[in-house]
Amino acid sequence: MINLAAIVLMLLGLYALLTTKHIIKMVVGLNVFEVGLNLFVITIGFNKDGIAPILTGSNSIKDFVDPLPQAIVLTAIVIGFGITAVALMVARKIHEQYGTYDINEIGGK
Amino acid sequence: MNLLSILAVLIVGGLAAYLLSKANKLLGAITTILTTVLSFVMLFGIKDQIGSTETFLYFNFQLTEIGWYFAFVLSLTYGMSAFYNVCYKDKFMYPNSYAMLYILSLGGSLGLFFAKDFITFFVFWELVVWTSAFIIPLGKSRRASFIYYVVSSIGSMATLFAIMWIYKLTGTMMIKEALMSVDLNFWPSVILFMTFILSGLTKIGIFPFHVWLPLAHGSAPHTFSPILSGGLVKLGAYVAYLSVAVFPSYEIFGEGWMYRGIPLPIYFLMVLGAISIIIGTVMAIKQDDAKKLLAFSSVANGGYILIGILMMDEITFAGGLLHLFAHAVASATAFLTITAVAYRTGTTKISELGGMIHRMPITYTVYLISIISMAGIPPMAGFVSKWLILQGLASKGLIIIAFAAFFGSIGSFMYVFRPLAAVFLGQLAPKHENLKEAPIMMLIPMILMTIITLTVGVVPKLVLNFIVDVQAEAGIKVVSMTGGALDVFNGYLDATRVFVIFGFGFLIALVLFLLMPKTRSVSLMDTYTSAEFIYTPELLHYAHDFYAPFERLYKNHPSTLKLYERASLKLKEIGLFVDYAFMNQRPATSIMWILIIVTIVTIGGAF
Amino acid sequence: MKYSVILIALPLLLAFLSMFIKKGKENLLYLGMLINVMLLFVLEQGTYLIGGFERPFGITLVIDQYSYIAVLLVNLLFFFSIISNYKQIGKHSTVLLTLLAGVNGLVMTGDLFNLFVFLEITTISAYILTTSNKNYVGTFNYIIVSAVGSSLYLLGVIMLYAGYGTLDFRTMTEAISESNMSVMLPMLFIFAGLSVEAKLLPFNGWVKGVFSKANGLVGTMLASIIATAMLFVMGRMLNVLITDSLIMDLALTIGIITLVLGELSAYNSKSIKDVLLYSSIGQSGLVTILMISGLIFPAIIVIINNGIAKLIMFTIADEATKEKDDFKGFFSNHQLMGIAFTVASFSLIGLPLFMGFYAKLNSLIGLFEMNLLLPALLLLVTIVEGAYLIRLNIKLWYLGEEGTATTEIEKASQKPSLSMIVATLVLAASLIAVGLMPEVLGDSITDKSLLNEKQIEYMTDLKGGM
Amino acid sequence: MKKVLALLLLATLAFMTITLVVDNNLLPDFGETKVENSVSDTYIKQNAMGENQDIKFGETKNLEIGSANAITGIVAGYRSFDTLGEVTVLFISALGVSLMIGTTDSWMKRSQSGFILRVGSKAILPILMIVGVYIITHGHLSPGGGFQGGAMIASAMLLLSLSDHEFMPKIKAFKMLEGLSGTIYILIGLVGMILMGHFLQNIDQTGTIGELFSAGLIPVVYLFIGLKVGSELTGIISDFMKKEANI
Repeated sequence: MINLAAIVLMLLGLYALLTTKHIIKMVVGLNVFEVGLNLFVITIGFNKDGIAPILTGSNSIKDFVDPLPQAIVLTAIVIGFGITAVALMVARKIHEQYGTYDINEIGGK
Repeated sequence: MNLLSILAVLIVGGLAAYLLSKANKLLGAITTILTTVLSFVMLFGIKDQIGSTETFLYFNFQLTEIGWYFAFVLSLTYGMSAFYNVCYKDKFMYPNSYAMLYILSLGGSLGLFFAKDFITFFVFWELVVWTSAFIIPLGKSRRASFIYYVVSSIGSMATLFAIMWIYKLTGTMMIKEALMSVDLNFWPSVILFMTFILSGLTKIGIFPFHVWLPLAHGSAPHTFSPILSGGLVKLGAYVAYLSVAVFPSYEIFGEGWMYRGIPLPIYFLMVLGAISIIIGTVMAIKQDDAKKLLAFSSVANGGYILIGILMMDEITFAGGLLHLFAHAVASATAFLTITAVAYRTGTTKISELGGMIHRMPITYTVYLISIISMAGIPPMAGFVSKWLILQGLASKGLIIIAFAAFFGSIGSFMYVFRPLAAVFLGQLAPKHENLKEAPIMMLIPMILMTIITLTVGVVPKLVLNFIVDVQAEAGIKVVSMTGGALDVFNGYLDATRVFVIFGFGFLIALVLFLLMPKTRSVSLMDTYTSAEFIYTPELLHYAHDFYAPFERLYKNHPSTLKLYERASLKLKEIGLFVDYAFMNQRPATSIMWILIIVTIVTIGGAF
Repeated sequence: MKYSVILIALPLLLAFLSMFIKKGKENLLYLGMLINVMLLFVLEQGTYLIGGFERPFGITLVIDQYSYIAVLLVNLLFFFSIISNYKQIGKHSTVLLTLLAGVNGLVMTGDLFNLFVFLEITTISAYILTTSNKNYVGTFNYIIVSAVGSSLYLLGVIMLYAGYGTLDFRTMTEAISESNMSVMLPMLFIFAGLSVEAKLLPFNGWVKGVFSKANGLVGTMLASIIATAMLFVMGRMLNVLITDSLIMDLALTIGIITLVLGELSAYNSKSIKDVLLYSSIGQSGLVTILMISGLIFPAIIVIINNGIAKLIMFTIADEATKEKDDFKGFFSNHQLMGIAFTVASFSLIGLPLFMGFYAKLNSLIGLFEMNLLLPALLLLVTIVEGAYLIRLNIKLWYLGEEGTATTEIEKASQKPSLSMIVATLVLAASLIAVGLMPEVLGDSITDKSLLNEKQIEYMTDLKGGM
Repeated sequence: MKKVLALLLLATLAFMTITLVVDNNLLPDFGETKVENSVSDTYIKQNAMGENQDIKFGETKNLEIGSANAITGIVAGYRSFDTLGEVTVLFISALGVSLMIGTTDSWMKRSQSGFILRVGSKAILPILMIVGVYIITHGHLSPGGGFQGGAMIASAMLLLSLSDHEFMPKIKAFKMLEGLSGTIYILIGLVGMILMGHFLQNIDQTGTIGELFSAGLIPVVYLFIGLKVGSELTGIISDFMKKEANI
């Protein structure tokens, strides 16, 4: 059920992107979208009776959960961070240039 | 001395002209004369090598009768007009590229006539198109060259479509085999025929595509207009020949709807030719700029040539090809004379000129003879060809087309007379008092061309022999000539006898003219009417809107140029819509479009 | 074959090293670029295993006949773009190095997720390059839209992984062809994600904001180098991975819409850069159509032709509109650049004797096999394309108002750099050379003469090659 | 009006994707993914090179990757090319942010931080640093690794700069550290290529699974990644604190 929740989360992020006028809110919407995506990626590897894929004295490798989606999510999160950092800096430069965060006023100029 | 050597001379000559004229302009102009005249002479050298094939890189060439005939006509007009480059050398922004493009466009057209396969044909065709597209803006208007390029690219893209379609059907690119072995049922082959001939129509300037002709000829550099109307327009006739003679159009369309022996698609094209004759004549009468007037006359004569070639019987076909030669020479000469006048006076507007006969008598006589040939009056070559075309049309009983042809001939008297009366006759304006005759370099080609028109008019056999070879090659019944006289279905035409009678009549007129008392010529400008002082005397000059009453008949006529402009505006609006709908700088719009596409596809996928 | 990974690792190494030196970062850029070009001579086809693990487990860099051309083209275009616009590098030399690594990775990688990572590297370097034209709103729009696009791509890849358990390109294609599971949804996301960066119509809202004020360097990087890499990636996807019929029809319709609307809006725009940006949108639409209908060989020639022509035209366009926006008669005193620009625009239209003509003929042969409508559409669009490019050329060459013939030429205002003239002329010469003798492209591509055989089906080993 | 349309569009999209995700035969239902039919089965059993041995904690020696944490095995072993790419992504975004902010040393004026923050941060800081370093070094044994540890170190730096405002301007070395660790990471890869034949290939002796010095080069790689991520994040934070040079 969580993968459906992940899809809904993604669409919420897109809803924010579609309707908001404030550019910082757009970046937030983008982040919500990416969190939803990462959640979906995690649920792909989930197995009901699996355990975390870390070998310790007490467990054995037979009942591991699929580690690959988790490795992919690691990279996706860091990339999402990189994009958000650049987007926020550009938003700040827009604010300095136009003095407002509202996309309609910016578009007008 | 073979096919490749001529093309090599032209291509190398073009590049050499570019470099030489960078050094000094006169040298560049002289190279243009040398290369074009050399190519004209070399043509006669290879007359006996008909059928020989050559290949270079992936182009392969073959010398055919029709190719030789067209090359002969074109290199003649190019050679004669090249003489003008010497006098016009420092009147251009880029003299060096003008010389190069001038020669390359001739190279392109010759390569086109000798092409054996479609790729070579299309490569040289485009070479001609973009070289001339870059010469025209050297003249007055940039827009003319843009419209010229668009209309001719409509034609060339349609022909490329037909070529590739044929390649898909027959698998070979060789013109002869490909066109022969096309087997489609009726309607697809009509589409193929129409798209293939389209580039010819755009080049000749037939009705829907005649829009660029007045603009391009009117505003092209003065020395290039004779080439445009004399030479480059004839390329279209070659394509028309290919699509009618080589492509077995009469057999393929044979079983479809026929009208007096002419299949439907070909008859439709002849109607288009007729319409363009009427439009060309009627619009030419109305023009005030001499070059635009002559441009419209090329539209009209293009119609004659197309009708002639499409008929494919021994009389009209020969008339069409002969008219091709006669019109090329006559209209080139007329343009050359107007250029000579423009060289001296700087303007080609008819209403601003007058009385050139007093200062430029030779130019006047040359112009007189060229318009006699253009109008189709007996002693000149134009008469023979128009007479043949009209004979053929009448014998086949095509009433509508024949009516248009007659209308065109009568109309041509009116529009050729307008520059004659307004530019050459009448009073000399004070500012043209100390005008001199055109320089020697301009007089040579003018006189040569008039001699050619006269001799062909008197002895049409000279050119008809070439046409006979072409007809034999195309498999049409050959026009029969008994001792210099052409036999036509109701009698024969002996051009030399006609010339003798006209010459005798001319002599009598000359004697009468000399004996009669002289008239007193009054200077036009000191007009005086009932103590009212005229501030703008030139308005009363009769050259000013010469045919006003006739023009009022069709004052607000529909113009196809408006049609093209409206279409281009429609396209621009679509472009604007794209700019507005997709390209505003809000992320929301692009994401909205992505989501709409994804939703539509998911809905489609679910069912 | 070892050298293929150096093409990526070396620029990254130099990028990291450039943090140490304050001034003279450009020398590292020139060094990296030169080494990459020299490596091209040693490049040969094969699969390079990263980390030594076999195909489905480790990441592989694959150079088959398809990506061999792509790597050659991308590195050479980068080299020429830097040479001709070296004045505008400024502080961007490190970003350009990572862009070089990212673009090489995009073209060579054989792993779907690795493609996502390199896509991100390329796009983020592109974001930072575009900030140089101070149009931050355009950059912001570009960031948001292509971030959403690449996330959609990742969503598609993950769905395919969930179904088939592998991330490697070739094992995935084999698994898809064997099984008959419904793969419509993931392929839809993959196509949507990639077409944002490949500038297909409904997805490319960001293009105008980024290009219309881009300077020479940024313009050529985006329109020529990244566009070429993305079109090669798109070609690989459309041809090998996307096999669902619904998505293929979708791709065909989007390709046609992009081609037609792109060219029409180019016809409508006034400034040089708008014309160029819409024309590159049109060209990517054309490539999509050719790729979807299986005509890989003409599509490659179109990509090469578009890459070279855009590089020449963007550099010269930036030079032309540097001082005053009215570029009328600019070539009257820069004739060499004028010749290069005209050759590039003729090759773009597809006039004979240029590479564009060779591409157009082959695509027409291929399209005619399918039906009569596509070639007719292609030729109609060529008329519109010819119209606006010739109008642009005439405006650039000829001075003078509408009614008057001009004879004098005004004095040259600024002196373009010698390397720009040399670079553009060399590229223009390459366009002509290929047009005259198509075998110049190297026998690996055209082992058939120009036209006698039907378009060669060389991509058979691609189906297995990746 | 726009909101309603957007809502409608997204509702249909949600309904469509959910029906497609739930009842299509491609995606296994939630919770039933079998590891066997996917590549990660070999990642867990670490038999990509062929020899298949059952892995027991503390005994098996010289595995392919030899890291107890399978995810670190993938991130820094099997698919370490992705991680290299990802580190470059972070590197470029840090660089981009500093390029955009320009070379200015005028910092935003901020009010004096509160008493609790100043004292509290002194207490929390050492714990944060120790845990961060621990997570970086034990990446191949316990959950976490270079990225997570680096983030913790960066948050420690942020806490420090929040408490006293003169701290951040004093740091100059981050750019150097960033460049250094990136270069070493690639050098490891190149050394792997020269020694072992393939770029980023791990050495053979990967020690016994579960010990600190096991899994060959992976802890070394993760160490430098941790330093790099820490310095980059701090660099980004310090850039955001700077005032725009009014050029």
